[in-house]
Amino acid sequence: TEKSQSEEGLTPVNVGYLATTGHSLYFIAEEQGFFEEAGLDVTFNSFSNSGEGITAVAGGQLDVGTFGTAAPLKFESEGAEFVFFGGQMGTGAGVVSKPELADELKDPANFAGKKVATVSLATGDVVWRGALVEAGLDWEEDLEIVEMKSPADVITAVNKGEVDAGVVWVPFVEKAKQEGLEIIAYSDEYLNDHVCGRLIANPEKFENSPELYVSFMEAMIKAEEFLHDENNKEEVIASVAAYIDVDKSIIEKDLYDGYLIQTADPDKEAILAFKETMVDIGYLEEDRDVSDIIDIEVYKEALDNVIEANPDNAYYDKLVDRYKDRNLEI
Amino acid sequence: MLSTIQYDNVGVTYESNGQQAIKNFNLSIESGEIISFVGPSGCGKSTALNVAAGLIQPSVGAFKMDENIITSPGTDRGVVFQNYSLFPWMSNLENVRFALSQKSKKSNTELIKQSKKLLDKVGITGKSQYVYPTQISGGMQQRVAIARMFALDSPVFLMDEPFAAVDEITRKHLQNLLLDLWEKETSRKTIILVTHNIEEAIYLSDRVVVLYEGEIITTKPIPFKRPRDRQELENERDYLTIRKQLLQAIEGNA
Amino acid sequence: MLSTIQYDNVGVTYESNGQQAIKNFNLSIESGEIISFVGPSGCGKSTALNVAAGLIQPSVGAFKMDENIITSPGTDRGVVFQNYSLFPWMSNLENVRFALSQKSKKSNTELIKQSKKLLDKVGITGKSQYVYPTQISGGMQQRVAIARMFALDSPVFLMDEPFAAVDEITRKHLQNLLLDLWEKETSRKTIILVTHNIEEAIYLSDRVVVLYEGEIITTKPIPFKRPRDRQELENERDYLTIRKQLLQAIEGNA
Amino acid sequence: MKSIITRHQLLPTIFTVIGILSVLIFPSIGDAVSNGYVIGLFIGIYILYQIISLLFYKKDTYRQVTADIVSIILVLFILWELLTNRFGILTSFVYPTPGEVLLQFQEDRAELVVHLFSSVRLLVSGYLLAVCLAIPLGMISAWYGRLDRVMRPISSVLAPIPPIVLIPYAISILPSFAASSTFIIFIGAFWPIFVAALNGVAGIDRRYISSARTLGVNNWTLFRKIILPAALPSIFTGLTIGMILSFILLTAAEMIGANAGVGYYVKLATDFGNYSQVVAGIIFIGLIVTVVMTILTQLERYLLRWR
Amino acid sequence: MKSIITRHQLLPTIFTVIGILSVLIFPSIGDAVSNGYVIGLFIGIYILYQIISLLFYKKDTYRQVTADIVSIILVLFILWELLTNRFGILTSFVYPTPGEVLLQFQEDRAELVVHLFSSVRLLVSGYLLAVCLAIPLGMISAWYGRLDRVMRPISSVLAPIPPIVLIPYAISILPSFAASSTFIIFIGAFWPIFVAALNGVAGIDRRYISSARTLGVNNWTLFRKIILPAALPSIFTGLTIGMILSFILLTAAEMIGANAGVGYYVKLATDFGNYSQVVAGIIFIGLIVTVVMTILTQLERYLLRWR
Ligand SMILES: Nc1ncnc2c1ncn2[C@@H]1O[C@H](COP(=O)(O)OP(=O)(O)OP(=O)(O)O)[C@@H](O)[C@H]1O
Ligand SMILES: Nc1ncnc2c1ncn2[C@@H]1O[C@H](COP(=O)(O)OP(=O)(O)OP(=O)(O)O)[C@@H](O)[C@H]1O
Ligand SMILES: [Mg+2]
Ligand SMILES: [Mg+2]
Repeated sequence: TEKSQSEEGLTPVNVGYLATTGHSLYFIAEEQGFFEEAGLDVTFNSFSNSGEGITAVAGGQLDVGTFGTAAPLKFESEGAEFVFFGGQMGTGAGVVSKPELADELKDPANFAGKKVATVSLATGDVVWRGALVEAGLDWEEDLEIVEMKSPADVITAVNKGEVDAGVVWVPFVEKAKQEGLEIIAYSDEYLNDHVCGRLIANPEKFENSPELYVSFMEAMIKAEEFLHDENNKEEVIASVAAYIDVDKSIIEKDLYDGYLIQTADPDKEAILAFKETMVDIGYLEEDRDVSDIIDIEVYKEALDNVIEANPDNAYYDKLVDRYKDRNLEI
Repeated sequence: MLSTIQYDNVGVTYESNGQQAIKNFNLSIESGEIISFVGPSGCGKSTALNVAAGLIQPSVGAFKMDENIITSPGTDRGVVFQNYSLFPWMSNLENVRFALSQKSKKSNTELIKQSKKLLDKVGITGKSQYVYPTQISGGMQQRVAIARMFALDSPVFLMDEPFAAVDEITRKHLQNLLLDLWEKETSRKTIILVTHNIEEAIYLSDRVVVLYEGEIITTKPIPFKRPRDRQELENERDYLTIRKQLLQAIEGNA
Repeated sequence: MLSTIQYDNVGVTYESNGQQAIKNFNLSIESGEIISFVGPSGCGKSTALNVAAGLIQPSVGAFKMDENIITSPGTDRGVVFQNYSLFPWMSNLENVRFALSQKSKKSNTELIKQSKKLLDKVGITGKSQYVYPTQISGGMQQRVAIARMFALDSPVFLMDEPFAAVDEITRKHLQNLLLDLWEKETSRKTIILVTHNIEEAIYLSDRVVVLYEGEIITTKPIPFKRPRDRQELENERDYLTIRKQLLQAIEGNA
Repeated sequence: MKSIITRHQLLPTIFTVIGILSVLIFPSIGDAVSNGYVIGLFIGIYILYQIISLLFYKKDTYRQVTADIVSIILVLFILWELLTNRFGILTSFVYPTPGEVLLQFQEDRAELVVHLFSSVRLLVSGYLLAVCLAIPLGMISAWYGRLDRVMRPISSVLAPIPPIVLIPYAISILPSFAASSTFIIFIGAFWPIFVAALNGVAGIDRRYISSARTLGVNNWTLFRKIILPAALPSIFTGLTIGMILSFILLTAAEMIGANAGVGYYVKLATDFGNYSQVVAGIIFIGLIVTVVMTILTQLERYLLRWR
Repeated sequence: MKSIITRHQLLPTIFTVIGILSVLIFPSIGDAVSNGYVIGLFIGIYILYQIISLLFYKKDTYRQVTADIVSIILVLFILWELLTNRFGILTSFVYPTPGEVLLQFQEDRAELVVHLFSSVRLLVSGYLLAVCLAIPLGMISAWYGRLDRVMRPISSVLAPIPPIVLIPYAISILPSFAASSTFIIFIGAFWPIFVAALNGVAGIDRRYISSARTLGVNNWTLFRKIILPAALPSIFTGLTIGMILSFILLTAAEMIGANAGVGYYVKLATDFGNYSQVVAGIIFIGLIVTVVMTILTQLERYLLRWR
C-alpha cells in the first residue's frame, strides 16, 4: 500500500525523527521542495524516545527513521531488524562542568572519583564513556555515573553542584554556557568525526522498493548541498525553524558553528567505529559484524543520479570523495 | 391469583455477628388473610418479614409461596420497608410513577395522573410530590413508600411498621385506606404486617402472631367480623381479653 | 444550672425547595418543664426541635437559652434524633462510653461498667452491646441512642419521636425510665419531646404544643399532678376531654 | 460601572496595587520585556476578576472564592516576578520571568490554538473510549460476584503499570500512531473509571436493588434507573481521576509520532530547554484543565442534584 | 497430600495440563531456553496454587477466586508461549518468550533484590510523606468552608499537571537527587489523597458532627473519633489511587540521578531495547503491587470493619 500514489502523484513516505536541530537535512529537503522533486510526499512524525521510534521502523510503520546511532545498534543486538542506509548528522555533543573543574577534567583520566550525570545511550554518553575506557578508567568502578531523563535535568544538576560534570548535546551545550558552565570537551574531541543520526529502514521495505529510497537520498543530498551554501543561511534557518520551535540564533549556532557534521553520507566506517566503542564500554555484549546491515549502494546511486543532473556542482564532487573515503569501498 | 404462604421451619442466623434472629419458624398463611407480627423490639419481626420479601435467605428451612421456594424479591410481593427505601434520586412522584410504569402500559400523562391520585390519597399533596424524598419529613417518606406499594398492586403486601412514623390521625386514615383496598378486591390480598401497636394489630388482622426471642410463641385468631368499626370493636367483650393475652405474650409469658 | 428556653418568633424555610417548615414560632419553656410537640406528619415538629438542637438556623427570629442566642449544638442539650444518629463505626457500648467519657474523668473500666448499666436499663443486653449499630434492629438502635443521651446527662433533653420504633411494653418501660430520671434530680431537666402519640404526650408533659402547617395552634397545659399513674390518669375526668381537644387541634381545628 | 470597593474586593485590589508598585519600584534585571507588559498583566487579571465578580455571580460565597483565588494568583505572580526579574534569586534558564512567558504566549498564540485542537481531539477520543468501555465493564463485573472477585485483584495489579511501558506494544500492534496515542490516554483513564464503577455498583445499598426487584423491573431498566444513578457518585470520582491521568499522560501520548498537541508543545520545549515555552505550556494546560474540570463539576452537580 | 481434584481445581488443572502438552507437542522456534523451563513454570504455578488453595483459605469463595485467577494467568502464559515461541506470530524483539523472561529473572535475581529495596525505600518515603501531609491538609481544608471552596478548584487545576515537567525544578530547589525522586512520588500521591480527604470530610453526614457536638467533644477528639472514621472510606479510595500514581511515576522518579530501583531497571531496559528485561521488570512490579495492594486492602478491611 505504501506505493499507492497520493493525490499529486507523489509517493507517501513516513519519516520518524527526534526533535533536534541536528536533523536539519529533513527539514531543508521538505521546505525547499527536494522531496517533492523526487516524487515523495513526506509526513514527519516526531518522537522523544529512540526506542519507540526504532520499534516503529522495525515494525514498518515508519519508512525512514533517524534515532541516533547508539540506540539502533543496541536494539539491533536485541533483535530489532533494519538497515542503515544514510546519514544525517554527526558529533554535536559535549561534556560540561562548573568552570573551576573544567581544566582538570580536560584529561578524561581525571574523571576518576567524580560524579557525572548523563542520559543513557545518547551519542555523547557513548563517546564520553569510550574516552574514559581509553584513558584506562573502569566507568563502573572508578567514578559515579547517574542517569537523568533529559539534558535539561543534567544541566540543572551540574549547575547546582549535585554532580561534577554532565554530558549534553545541542542545543544544551549552548544553554550550559549561558548558565555559566564551561564546556570541557566537544564529543568529536573524544572520537573524531563520530556519527550520530543515521537513517534506518525496515529491511523488507528497503528491499522491495529501492527506487523510493534512492529518491529519498537524492533529496537529502540536495538538501545537504543547499545547507552548505552560505548564501542560503537565512532560508536554511527558516526551514529548520518551521519544525523546531527554538530561537533562530540557537539554530544558527548549532548549524554553522562547526561542531555539527551534517551529511547524508552513511559513513559506514564511522558506524563501525562507533560500534567498536560500544563494545569497548560494554554496551554491546558481543562483537558482532554489522557490515551487512549497512547499505551504501542506495546512497551511491542517489549521488550518481544527482551528479548526472547537475554535472557542474563542485560540492557533489566533494561528496563522491567523501563517500569513497568513509565507506570502506574497495 | 391466590397465594398461600408458608414458613417451613425457617431459621435465620446473621453471619456478621452470629446472631440467631429467628428459629423454628413455622407458619401457614392463607390467601387473603391479614396477619400481624408483634413482639418486643429485636425479637425478629423484621427478619421474618425480610425472609418473606426474599431479602434474607433462611439459614435453615424454606419460605414457600404456592409450594415454590422463594429466595429473591419479586413482583408478587409488594414491600414497605422499616426504613422506607425510596429511591433518593427520583422525586416522590417519580418513585410512584416508576412503580406504576412497571406494570402498566398506559401513557405517561395517565401514569402521572394516577400517581398523583395515589399520593393525594396518602396525604402527600402539592409541592411535596415534586421534591426528592430527602426533602420531606420521615412520616411523609413513609407515606410515599405506602403509595408506591399500592401502585404495585401485587397479590401480597409485606409491611414493616408502615405507620410507625406518622401521627395518630394519619395512622387511622392509612389503616382505613389499606382495609378499603383489601375489602374492595374480589381476590383479596394477603397481607403481613409488622407492628408494635397491639390495637392496630387487632383492628386489622385475622390472626396476630407473637414473636419472642426469634420464636413464635402464640398465634391468636381475631374473631371479630368485618367490616370492623373501631368504636364497636373496643366495646366488644373479647376485645380486652385478647388485648391482655397478647400483651402478656409479648412480655414472654405465652 | 437552670435553663429557660425561648423560641422568639422563629421561622425556618428550607433553601433546597423553598418549603416554609415553621413560621411565627413563639414559645417560652421554663427550666424543668416537660413539653411535647404534637401534630400531623410534616407539620414541622422535627424542624422546631432541630432549631433547639442548633442543627438548623432560623431563617427569621432567634432561639435563645437563658437569653443567649443559640446557633450550634452544645453539651447543654442532649439529643435523640428521629433517625438515631449513632456513630456506625463504634460498637453500641462504645457509643455510650464515648458520650460518658466526654463528661467524666473516671477510669475506663469504670466508664465501661457505667455504660453497660445504662444499656442494660434500656434493655440492650449481652452480645448486642458489643456489635455495631447496623447489626441490631431499629428499635434497639433507638434505645442505644436514648442510653447515649442519658449518659450525657445534660440539663436539656431534646427527643424526636424517641419511642416510635419500639413495642408498647418497651415504650412504657422507657417512658418510666425517663420520668424516673427527671423526678429524681434536684434540678430537674428541661425536656422537649416530639411524639405522635397523644397518650404519651399527656402522660409525660406539663404542656402539649400542637403544631399545624408550621404554626403553633394550641398550647395545652396538662394539669395532672405528679408522679402520675397511667391507670389513674385514664380515669381522670379531664383526661378524655383533653385528649379529644388535642385530637381536634391536630386535625387543624384549634 | 463599579462604585466602591466591597469587602471581598479588598485583597485583590491591594495585591494588584502591590504588584504594580513592586514593578515600578524595583529595577528589572533582564531587559527582554518592558515593565508595561507585567503591569498590563496585573491590570488584566484585575479587570477579568472584576468582570467575573460583577457579571457572573450573585452569591456572596462565590464572590469570596473568586476574590480569594485571584488574590492567590496575584501573590504567586508577584513572588515570581520579584524572585526572577527583580531580585534575581532564581536566574537559571529553567526560571523564565513572567514577562518572558507572556511574550511567549503572544508569540505562539496561533500555534497554541492548533495544539489545543489536536490535544482536545486526542483527549476526547481516548477519554470517551475509556468512559464507554470502563463504565459498562466495571458495572457488569460488579454485578456478577464471581467476576467481581476476579477483576478486583486483576485491576489493582494492572492499574499501576506505567502506561508508558506499553507504548512500544501499542506502536507494534495498532494501525496508526494516532491510535497508539489514543490508546495511552485510554488506558490511563480506563482503570480509575473501571474501579470506580466496580466499587460504585458493589457498594449500592442492597435495599434499593431489592425494592426495584419487588417492582419487577427488567434488567435493562434496573441498570438504567437504579444501578446507574446509585453508582453515579462513585463513578464521578473515577471520571475525575481518569481525567487527571489523561492529562498527566498527554505529554507521553503526544510524543508518539505526533507533531501537534499541547503535550507535544511542552515536551518539545523541554527537549530544547526553552522554559518560557514550558511554563507557558503548563499554564495553558492549566487553563484547559480549568475548563474541562468546570464542565465535569457542573455535569456532576446536575446529575447528582438529588444528593 | 491432596487426594482428589475438587470442583474448583478443575480449570487450573486442565490449563496446567494443556500448557504442558502444548509445550511438548509444538516445536520451539527459538532455542534460547529448553522446554524444561517452561514446563517448570507451569508446574510451579500449579504447586503454588495448590499451596494457597489448601493452606490459606477455608472459604469456598476464596478458593473459587484463586482458581479463577490462576486459570487466567495460565491461559495468558499458554497464549504468550504459543504466540511467541511456538507459532511465531509475535516475533518482533518487543515480544520475548516466557522462557527468555524466566531466564532473565534468574540472571538478574540478585540485582532485582537491590532494585526492590531501593524502590521500596523511595515509595515508602514519598508515599508516607504524601499521606502525612495530604490527609490533615485535606481534612483541614474541608473543615473551613472558605478554604474548601478555594482549594477545590486549585487542586483540580494542579493535580493534572504532569509531575514529570516539575523534575528540573525539583532538582534545582531540593538538596539532593534522592529528595527530588521522593518529591515526584510525593506529588503524584499527594493530590488524589488530598482530594479524597477533602471530599471525605465535606461529605460527612452533618448529623454525626451535630451528635458529637451535643456530646461536647473537643476539636481533637472530634477529629480523631468522628471526622477521621467518617471520612475514612473516601480516604481509602484516595490512598489506593495515590498508590497507583506512585507506581506509575516510579520510572520517572528513578531517572533522576539514581542508579537503582525497579523503575530504573525497566526504563534502562526500555532504552536499551532489552525487552525480556522490560517484561521481567513489569512482572516484578506486578508482584510488588500485589503485595502492597493486599496490605492496603487488608488494612482497609480492618479499619472499615464496621461497614
Ligand atoms: N443486619 C443485622 N446483622 C446482625 N444482626 C442483626 C441484623 N439485623 C438484626 N439483627 C439482630 O437480629 C435480631 C432480630 O432483629 P429484627 O430486626 O428482626 O428485630 P425486630 O423484631 O424487627 O425489632 P424492631 O421492632 O426493633 O425493629 C436482633 O437481635 C438484632 O440484633
Ligand atoms: N431536608 C429538608 N429539605 C426540605 N424540606 C424539608 C426537609 N425536611 C423537612 N422538610 C419539609 O418541612 C416540613 C416540616 O418537616 P418536619 O420534618 O419538621 O415535619 P415533622 O413534623 O417532623 O413530620 P414527621 O412527623 O413526619 O416527622 C415538611 O413539609 C417537609 O416537607
Ligand atoms: Mg424491625
Ligand atoms: Mg419528624
